[in-house]
Amino acid sequence: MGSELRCKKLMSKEAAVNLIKPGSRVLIGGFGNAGDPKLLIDALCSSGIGDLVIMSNDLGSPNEGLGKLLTNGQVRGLIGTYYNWNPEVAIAYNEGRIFVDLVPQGTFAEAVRAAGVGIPAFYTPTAVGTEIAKGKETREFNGKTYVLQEALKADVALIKAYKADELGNLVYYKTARNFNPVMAMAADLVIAEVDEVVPRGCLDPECVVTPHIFVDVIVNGGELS
Amino acid sequence: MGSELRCKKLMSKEAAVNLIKPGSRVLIGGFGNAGDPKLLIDALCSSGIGDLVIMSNDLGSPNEGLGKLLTNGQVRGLIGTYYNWNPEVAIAYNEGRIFVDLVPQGTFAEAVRAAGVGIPAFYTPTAVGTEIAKGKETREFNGKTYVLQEALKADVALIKAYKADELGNLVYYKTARNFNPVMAMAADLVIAEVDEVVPRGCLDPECVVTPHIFVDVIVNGGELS
Amino acid sequence: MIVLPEDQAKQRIAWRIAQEFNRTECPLFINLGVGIPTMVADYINNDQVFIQAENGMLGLGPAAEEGKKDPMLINAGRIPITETPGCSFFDSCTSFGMIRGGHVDATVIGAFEVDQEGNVANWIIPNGKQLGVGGAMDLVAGAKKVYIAMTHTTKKGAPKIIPSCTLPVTGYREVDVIVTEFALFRFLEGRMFLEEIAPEVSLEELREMTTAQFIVAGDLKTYPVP
Amino acid sequence: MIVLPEDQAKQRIAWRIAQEFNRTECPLFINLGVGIPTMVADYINNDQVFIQAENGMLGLGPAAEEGKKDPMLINAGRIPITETPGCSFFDSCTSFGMIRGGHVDATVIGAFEVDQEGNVANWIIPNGKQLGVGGAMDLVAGAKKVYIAMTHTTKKGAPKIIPSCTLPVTGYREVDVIVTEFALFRFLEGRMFLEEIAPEVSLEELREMTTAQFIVAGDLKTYPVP
Repeated sequence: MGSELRCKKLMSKEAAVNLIKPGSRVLIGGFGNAGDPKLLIDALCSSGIGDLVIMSNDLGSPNEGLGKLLTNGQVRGLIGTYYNWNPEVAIAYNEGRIFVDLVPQGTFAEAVRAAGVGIPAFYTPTAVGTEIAKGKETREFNGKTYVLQEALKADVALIKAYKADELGNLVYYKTARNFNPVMAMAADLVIAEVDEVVPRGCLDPECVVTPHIFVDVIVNGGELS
Repeated sequence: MGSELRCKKLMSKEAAVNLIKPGSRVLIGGFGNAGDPKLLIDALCSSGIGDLVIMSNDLGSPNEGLGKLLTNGQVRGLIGTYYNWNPEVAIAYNEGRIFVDLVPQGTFAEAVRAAGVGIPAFYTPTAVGTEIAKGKETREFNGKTYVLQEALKADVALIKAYKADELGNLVYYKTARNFNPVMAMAADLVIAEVDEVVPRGCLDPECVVTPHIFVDVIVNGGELS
Repeated sequence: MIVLPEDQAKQRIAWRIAQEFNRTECPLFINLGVGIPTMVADYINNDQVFIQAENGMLGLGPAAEEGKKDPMLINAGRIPITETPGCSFFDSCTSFGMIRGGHVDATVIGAFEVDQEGNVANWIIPNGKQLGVGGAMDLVAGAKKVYIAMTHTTKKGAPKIIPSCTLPVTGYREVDVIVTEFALFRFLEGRMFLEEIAPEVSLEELREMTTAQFIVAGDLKTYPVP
Repeated sequence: MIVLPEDQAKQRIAWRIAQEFNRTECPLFINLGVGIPTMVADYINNDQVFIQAENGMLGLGPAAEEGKKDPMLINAGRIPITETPGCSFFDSCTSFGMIRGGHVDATVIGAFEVDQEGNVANWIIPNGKQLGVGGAMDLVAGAKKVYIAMTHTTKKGAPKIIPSCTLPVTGYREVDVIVTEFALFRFLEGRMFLEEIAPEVSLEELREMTTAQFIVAGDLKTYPVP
């Protein structure tokens, strides 16, 4: 099917991840092994590209999924919300091998979106007074205290969608959607792994979740796996 | 059809607008006569409820759509983006009959969303240095200047959707979507006028635009018109 | 000290919290944390109660049966669940917009400690082995009501409802209701009231396992047991 | 002073700007304002150019024919338009997120005045009759490139490309390209260069109708006319 398609954004997973420069800040979609771009993560692990700052909800499991990047020593730091599913993260952090910036999950999602929509910073009620907000500026609005959170911009986003059309419009599948549409807005280079590429006009215009303006490269996992 | 439906949120347009208290801040969806809740606006005009602050993109045309509220003298003030389609607005403003807060369209949309998602304020690059931003606080992030914009919260939102299911999940139609899904999040009371109510389970869970958590009252225009 | 078998304690807590929601006549939107909070869903019998999951779903059904599990249809605790008619999927930003924006009526969470000010500590024990906050702080700050579902004491018998949290706090003055296997406490205007006490414990025994100061409600009731 | 018939002037401007976009090899996303900017679409002949409308659509097709107009399918100038395969609809917040976030490659707007600093005034003439800003400021601040499409002078012959804007400004130092019926100016590092001049005007004549200071590009070209 792929050969009949006129998708200019189509690339192999190897070519796609080779666009990532060492030292990049990389957003990676997914939540608890649902909706992470598994083929792209594998290709990134194989590529050996290092010194990366990974911005994601979690880091998979030890030596599995995103966890492999840490095992491989490709990670300089993490910005994300929940690493208890992968105990290797705390070990690497305690040994001083990586930095970890913990951000509450909702603040993380909103800060990624903010970067995508040109908002440099916003105020949020989450985490006021807690250790997570230590050192962060606070301010009152209508008698309530809020924390200032700056946008979290990235160089690259690796996301997972269900289907793309030839242009790069994306739709998702159930709870594998999670952070993917948000991250699709927030990086200079957006690489989407999908299960299927369909002809232009085959996605309902009312149901497109990520319009193709946000998507730079498509890797068709349906052909690869 | 309506009689078979188990939609607890269903109301007549008259009963729905009678929930609005005089002096309320009322968000109203629509852009250039597409996607405004025409039946609710008519009912609001007939109700005579006054002293309203209308928060909308525009104010329709003179004595038509939203314009009728102004002609009727039900308006205390306007917060919105573009009133050149209705010259009566400038006249009423110049005569001191109403206040008008002009907000750039993108800032307006974002400020309404902010209210809906619990963000009290955010920074935006739009309007920096212009008359529109006069008196507004500015701040630099990474060497660029931004304006602080506070959230625009309302008491009531009157929105227009295409279809609702029995629970109140909403989908929209083409460019009649515009501000409606954003406003659905940002008011204490959200009243949705729809063309059709369908049984629970008849909307694709992947394509629901406004989940029913945001919707309080449904007015079935399909039965009324 | 009276101790209930762990399973019985957990079921009792989950059942009691479910009763808070089952009496609703209007649509009620709740978010359930990992552990005992997830079990609350098993006792919901009112079709006006809708479960939201912060990983991007409204209208969760029960856990998926063996053989029908879809790894791409999970709750925030990574458990495969099912759909209900009228459910919907959305991204994480919209999901936390619902939560932060005050659209979710109640969140049920577990806790290590709750204190008499309504502060809760549930995100980390600083032992060097944990690095994660997840959605806990967003839920506590955003949901209209915060329900704590936890056993009354630690496994070693130490109080968890205490004068002042010793562990890093998740949210300040956010707790509305604490339900343990022995008691229900409700916070009203910043003060903690004992509203229900289980039949097998005396008020004196309860005070022994509760170092926090609390007021006994004028109409103290017997904690209902299923 | 040389004057072109208004229709011819407008068509020339729209055609010239379209050439800027038609040469793209990659997907290019543009937003077109009311008036001459809308006409640019008529001269786009590259299927890699996609039109965005700030009222919530990507992939606009041409204006709808009589009898096929849908009042719920309009552009931001309230003109009924058509769909193209692969188009999509979204809310106003997402739409301006695209714009403010720098995802829209170019916006084409009309203007009352542009000055030599790259400031543009296009939202209001303070005559007491206008009250509206719409999306102008968002587009000017957010789009990667700002193209000004306007006749070189007012109908009375007064210059519109001037040393300093006299009307309320829409955005400061945001203009990238000015296209009139007689010239194309491009801003590079804050300075305004004349890159193209129409065959029927001399440089001297152009200076007379342009009070702004500009630099004549080393490789000054003849403004191509269709």
